[in-house]
Amino acid sequence: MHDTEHASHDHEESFIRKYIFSLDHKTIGKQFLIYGLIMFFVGGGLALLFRWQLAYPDEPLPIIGASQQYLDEGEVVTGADRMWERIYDSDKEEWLETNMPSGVITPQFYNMLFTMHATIMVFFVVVPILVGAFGNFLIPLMIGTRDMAFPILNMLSFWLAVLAAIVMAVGFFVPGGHAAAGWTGYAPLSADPQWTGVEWGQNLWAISLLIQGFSSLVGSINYITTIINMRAPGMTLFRMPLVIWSLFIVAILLLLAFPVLSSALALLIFDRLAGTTFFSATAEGGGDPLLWQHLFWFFGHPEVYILILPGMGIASELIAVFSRKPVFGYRSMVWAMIAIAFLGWIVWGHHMFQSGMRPGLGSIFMTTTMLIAVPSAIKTFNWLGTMFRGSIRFTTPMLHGIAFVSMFVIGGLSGIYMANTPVDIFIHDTYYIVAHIHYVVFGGSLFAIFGGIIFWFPKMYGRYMNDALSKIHFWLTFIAFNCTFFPMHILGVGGHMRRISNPQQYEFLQGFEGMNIFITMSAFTLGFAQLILVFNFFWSMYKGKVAEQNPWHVNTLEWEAPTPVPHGNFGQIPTVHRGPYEYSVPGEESDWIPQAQPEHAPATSGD
Amino acid sequence: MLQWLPENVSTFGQGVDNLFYAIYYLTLVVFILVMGTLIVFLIKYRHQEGKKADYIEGSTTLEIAWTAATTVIVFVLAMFSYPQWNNIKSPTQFPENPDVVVQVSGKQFNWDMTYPGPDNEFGTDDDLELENELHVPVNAVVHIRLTSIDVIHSFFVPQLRLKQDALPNRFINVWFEATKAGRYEIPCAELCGFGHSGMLGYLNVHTQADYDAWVQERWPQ
Amino acid sequence: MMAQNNVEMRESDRPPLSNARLGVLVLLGAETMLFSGLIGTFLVFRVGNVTWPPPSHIGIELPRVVTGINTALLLLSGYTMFQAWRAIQKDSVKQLRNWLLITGMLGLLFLGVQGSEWVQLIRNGLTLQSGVYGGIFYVLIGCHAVHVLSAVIWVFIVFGMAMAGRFSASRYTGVDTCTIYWIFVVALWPILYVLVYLL
Amino acid sequence: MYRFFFWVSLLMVVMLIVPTYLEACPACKTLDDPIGKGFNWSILFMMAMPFAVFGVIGGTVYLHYRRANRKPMD
Repeated sequence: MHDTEHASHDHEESFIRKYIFSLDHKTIGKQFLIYGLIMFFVGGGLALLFRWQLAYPDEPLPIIGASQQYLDEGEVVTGADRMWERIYDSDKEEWLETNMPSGVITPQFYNMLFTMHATIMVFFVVVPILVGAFGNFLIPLMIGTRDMAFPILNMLSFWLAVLAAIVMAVGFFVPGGHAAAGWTGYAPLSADPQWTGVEWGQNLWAISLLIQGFSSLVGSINYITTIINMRAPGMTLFRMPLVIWSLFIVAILLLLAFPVLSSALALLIFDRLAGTTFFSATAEGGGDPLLWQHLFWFFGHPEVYILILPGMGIASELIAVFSRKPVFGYRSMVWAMIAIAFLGWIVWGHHMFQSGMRPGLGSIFMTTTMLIAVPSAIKTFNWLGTMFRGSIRFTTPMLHGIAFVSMFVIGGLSGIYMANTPVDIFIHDTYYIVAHIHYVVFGGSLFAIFGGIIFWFPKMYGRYMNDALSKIHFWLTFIAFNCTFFPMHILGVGGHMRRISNPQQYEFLQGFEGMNIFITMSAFTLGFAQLILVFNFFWSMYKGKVAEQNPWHVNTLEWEAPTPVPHGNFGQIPTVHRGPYEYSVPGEESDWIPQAQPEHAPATSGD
Repeated sequence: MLQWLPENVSTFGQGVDNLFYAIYYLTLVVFILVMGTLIVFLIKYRHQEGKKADYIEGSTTLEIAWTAATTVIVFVLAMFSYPQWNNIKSPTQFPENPDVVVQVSGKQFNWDMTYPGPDNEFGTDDDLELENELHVPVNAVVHIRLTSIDVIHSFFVPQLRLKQDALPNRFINVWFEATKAGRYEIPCAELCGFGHSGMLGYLNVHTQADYDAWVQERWPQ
Repeated sequence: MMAQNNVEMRESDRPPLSNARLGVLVLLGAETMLFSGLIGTFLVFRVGNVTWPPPSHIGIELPRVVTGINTALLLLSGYTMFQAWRAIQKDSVKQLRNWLLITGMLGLLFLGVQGSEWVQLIRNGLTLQSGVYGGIFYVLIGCHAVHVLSAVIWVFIVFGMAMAGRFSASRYTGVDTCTIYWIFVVALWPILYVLVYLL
Repeated sequence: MYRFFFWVSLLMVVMLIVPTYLEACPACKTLDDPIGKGFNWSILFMMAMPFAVFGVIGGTVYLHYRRANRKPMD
């Protein structure tokens, strides 16, 4: 459309400047997306490993595990047997031998697997994709500016994240194994190597998260400054799309929450390396075992909202666009998000109901926690209201949006059980919690991520993702997801503790063997379904159907920019004349009016 | 889902279960209503040629209605929960004059049970230490001094609806009254190291006669 | 936050709060939270112990008076930094240089006094390993010292830029952001002093 | 609408106060333990901090913007 002088910069830059150390927010966003997708596979792979152990405790893994004949009689039958034979014959202490002799996952390795699964998924997948990828790609485009406020800091944010991922990856191969104290790293277990036997793994875990903290800090400074200062003319705060609102709120949460984790991690590192005793209650003049939880959850609860709020923003976007209707109660949607962020700071004690804090505090934290139901309900009903009397198109992004809403309803409702202190006594630290967090973070955030990727793919790469593959991926994921995580509620009601490697050791869990096997099978299906997405993603980048400039007929500003978006985004900075969701306005011929379109001008077709 | 709950054998367990049922039916109704509405909307308002969506920006009345309704529901739910919670966890509301006092101490990866003996004082010669075996009489108030000697463990008896973390260097008081004799498992519910899975003690609830016999055997008078 | 800002901004319009200033302000928000975490830890230990310092540390006195004087020094440096900022607004690069130099030196002096105190304390037996008392003392005060150090380095960088004539009354973002950061570091100190030394 | 939200906020405040009263037990000694007090102070302090920080930064930004927006009218 407008091929301006800004676009021509592209050709002068070397490959390294353009794709590696790029300062362009769109490239950084795409880098974050690919980084997140790679880590998604690492994290998911770890989950499949420990799911195997839960379904078939102490049996060798398929494919790489030794055969039964080999285990019983030492007779080499399969290729894996030959591998194990070689490993056992060598004098060196091989990685596989220490962690899973003959393909059987040791309890120590099991602890490390679930610890790293959660750490990677939370810090290296969901936050980088939601905040890093969508934030970077969408914020300047949607508020109508040429780039982030501090492009160099933006690049720094990405490369710090990569450094954090490398440090985290190194931890897998150090002697003693990686961190094995859960993603929450409860001290004193994590504070002293004598309790877990993990030496440098836990240190690297802490150091990596410190680096990640810097990355988030730099990123959030950038987001906040950009959103406050660099909106296009006419883009008032209440004309911002909801996804930008959610990212804005999330940036504030990240900014204020992460430093507290950093302080806790610093204390942890001092405890481990410098001989202090902040978290070791048993030492002389020692500290307090609850202190870590206090600091960690002060960060941890806002972090949970960091994981879900951008998902809510994306879902609102998708549902409005494909229902061809304004978001129902736009302002109350914004205030609900602000209320959730507000409440996020005063509820962290609900993670510590059973950890020995004063019972009176439990009552107070229960009250604040239950109040979160109010803004969550407002949001859910508003999504329904948006669909009410709409003209719903069942495109794949919309399917993901609907899946987000329905999964969020389940995740939200199951949260009430935990918020309720007496009920929490029973379900605390059981699979009920696991089910809840996965319904919110996988069923919520990840469906929003998938929907968002498919929705904005035409803007990112100028092509559509293959719709048939996307639909297969969606339905497989949706079904397998529910088959995997819904039964976990039942496990939790049965009292199945989380983080145990072998449920068969307990008499009262004997009845759950079949369910565990079913969950594992579904989890493997779920894992393999994601391969479709990744194949589709990279295939469509080069072979997808070429998309026009505004294929979904969306109002927001990012679709005003030409595709592929040039350096500098817009030819001329657009002026905003209306809110982001003016769909199906009565008296208008087309059912959408772009934000940048002046009053009473005929609608453009958009391509 | 409810039939998976383990059998309840404690006095306060019924209260917990009742709350659980209440929330269960409440959320079930909300879930069915929301999902039903969603499905109806998806079918009824699907895209049809020549039909345009209605331009509806919102409704203040509705916003107020569902905000108020949710607030009231959670408020009522919270009001019902406070007494239960205090009954189970507030040391001041524990039944006084316990029939049995035991110190339970978690360690990697066992539960140490210490009975004060006939003099009812810990740290004297007649203390009895048992590993992983807790013996209590049925229908009697039991007070537990919960602690740990290394990392955080969590004392969990599913059938009692009781869970409490055991902290090193700190004593937390816990009480229960079992209503049915039997042998119940005491798993550890908080990750405590590589032996976390399989850290398992047993709660033996005896009839009064059996318990007296057990006491007689340990501390012959 | 800004409620409704209905006045349209032109693209050329400078925002009321420049990106650099806003960025530093936001950064300081994060810094405050970092210290909040540490102060929160300190409170758990301080209020959680009936006797403070704990019985095992009786005989160790924190140097309140010297640190009090040191506090005054640091507050003075806040004043000089403010003067440097005023100077550049009046386009006086020479004064800016002088005030910056004084500020940087005061900062170094503060660090020097504190360093010597630490040496003294370690000789008296208060180390990082002496329970939570020593631990939180060194971590909290040390964290602030690291911030002072980075602020001093920043001041000297700005000083170097001033020497190179990079600032004028219309172009002084570097001085501006550095001043905000310096004031923050200075203002934080009395709080820590009262908490750690006096309470 | 605003009056309504005033009532909701009021209800929320009441909900925060009620549990404090319900657990009110002048006789209990365990609640006076110093560690519990330490945590209480720490919790109060840390609960307040994000709002204080947000308030200061947000207030600064708001004032700057309001001043800037007034100027053309003067």
